[in-house]
Amino acid sequence: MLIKPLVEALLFTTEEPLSPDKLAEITGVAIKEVREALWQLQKEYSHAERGLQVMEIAKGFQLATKPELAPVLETMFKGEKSYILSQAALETLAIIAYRQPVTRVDIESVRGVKVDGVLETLHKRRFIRTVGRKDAPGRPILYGTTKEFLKYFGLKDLSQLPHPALTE
Amino acid sequence: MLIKPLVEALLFTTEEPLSPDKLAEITGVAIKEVREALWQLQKEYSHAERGLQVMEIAKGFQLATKPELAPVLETMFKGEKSYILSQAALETLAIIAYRQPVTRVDIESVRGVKVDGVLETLHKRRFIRTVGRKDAPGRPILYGTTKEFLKYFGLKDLSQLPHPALTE
Amino acid sequence: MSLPVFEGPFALLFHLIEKAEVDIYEISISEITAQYLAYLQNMEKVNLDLASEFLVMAATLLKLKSKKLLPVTVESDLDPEELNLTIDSREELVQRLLEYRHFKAVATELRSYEQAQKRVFVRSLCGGKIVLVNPAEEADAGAVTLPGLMEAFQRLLAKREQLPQEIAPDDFSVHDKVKQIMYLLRGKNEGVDFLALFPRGAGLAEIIATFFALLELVRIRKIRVWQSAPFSSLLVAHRQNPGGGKGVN
Repeated sequence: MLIKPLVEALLFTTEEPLSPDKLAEITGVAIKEVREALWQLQKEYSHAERGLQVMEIAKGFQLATKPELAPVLETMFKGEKSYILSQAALETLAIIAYRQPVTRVDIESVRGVKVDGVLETLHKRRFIRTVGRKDAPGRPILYGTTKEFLKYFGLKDLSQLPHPALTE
Repeated sequence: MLIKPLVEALLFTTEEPLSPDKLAEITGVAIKEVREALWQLQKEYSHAERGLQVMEIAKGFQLATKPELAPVLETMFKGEKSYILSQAALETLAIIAYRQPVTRVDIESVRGVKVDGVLETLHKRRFIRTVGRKDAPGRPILYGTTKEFLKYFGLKDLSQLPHPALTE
Repeated sequence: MSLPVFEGPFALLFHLIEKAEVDIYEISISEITAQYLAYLQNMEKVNLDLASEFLVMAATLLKLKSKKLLPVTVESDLDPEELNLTIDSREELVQRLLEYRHFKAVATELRSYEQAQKRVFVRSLCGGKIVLVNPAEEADAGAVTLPGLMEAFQRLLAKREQLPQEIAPDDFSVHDKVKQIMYLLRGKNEGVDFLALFPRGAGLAEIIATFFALLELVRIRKIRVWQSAPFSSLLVAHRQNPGGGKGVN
């Protein structure tokens, strides 16, 4: 099987940027060949006649649209892009992101207000998920953030949040 | 702005197949130019060195991976594509696709069994929809297939339904 | 002997005809009825949902068989009308079987289409995420991406020597910080130092709130962040003319 088409398909389907290591692991070919394929693809897509690019983000690669096309593409995704999180949602997210795993009661004690509704919204938007139950009376649910959360804020992973050394 | 890169980017970002009409509307160029760009892209991607294809499906176009790469890509999406429709669902869909608009009773008379449960499942999966009521006693609901149905089976439109040769 | 489970009476009839290697047009009602009833008797596993349908067909076959002998109808307490399974002649049965055979063949074809489509991946499968690069971020050299912003933030925190206090209730609000930042940036189109947006001696809670506010403002393109030279400090300003994108309020 040819390497380049395979790498192209992987850069297309992936949700997360893929590192050369990861690509080598999936395809089962030497990292040198993966790098060669990536380089070739990057060169090909850089042509002005192409609408996509091989974008390098945080040590990984992913197909993405070219920036100059954004104005037109945005008209397609109107509404999706203009979605803005409410203040309550942002604050709750901040607390969950830094304190996870965290219970509802803990969040409420920080924000000083009930957060049931906000939690539901964040859950629906798949920014948070239940990560287990706390070993405490009532075994309250523990919440954590999701991949969706990272993507929304353009974070590579939670380590990009200043955590946890400073909060302990 | 060049048309081809824009169309390429749109076929990449879209969740749904985009019709030439829709592409013309978004890009603001003549449908003839859109078709030309689509044709060019289709030709370019058909090259064996490319891992993607311009797929024509459900009356629209969309970028997709090439089928021969499936073995490797499947390892990335384990489980997501593993379920298949039941035989009952397939037979029911076949009847609806050919006979639409069709009532439940008509489907049952072909299959010789009740289809309430199957219809519900197909409805939930958005493969069928109600398209009206028959002008007959009891005004029974009429069913038809959806775009989702076309997409699932990779059909451009209903004219592409299989016509199995019924030779003895 | 283990018998296959059938989708319905037509599927069973069809199986019997194929097994007997008879042309559908040539079926003998007597033989097919005998085989059908024999099958039902041997059926170990019966799909209860379909039991009545199988019995209706049995009754129908018996009716057709008896019709051949005598002009009488076999009474059944099952209601074939309800299922629209009334079959009044051998010809009609043949017709129905042919029709069923057609759709069974279509279903088989659809199965192969389904298999083929499973081998093709589109982006909607993986969430259909839009990977859109902000044009303004790329337009000016030295522009800073969100990860860059994050790094700056981490450096900021690293500078803090004392450990932060507990996050106190109502101590911070992202919403207020958004307003505060927008106010601080007013009229300063040449840019404000990134660090200047974080109040001196701010606790962790306030830093987080400020930072989330900045992230949100970048995301909705209310502000832009850039560097005048590599490794120089980050500058923040209102985005006057959102780079080709629609302003978001």
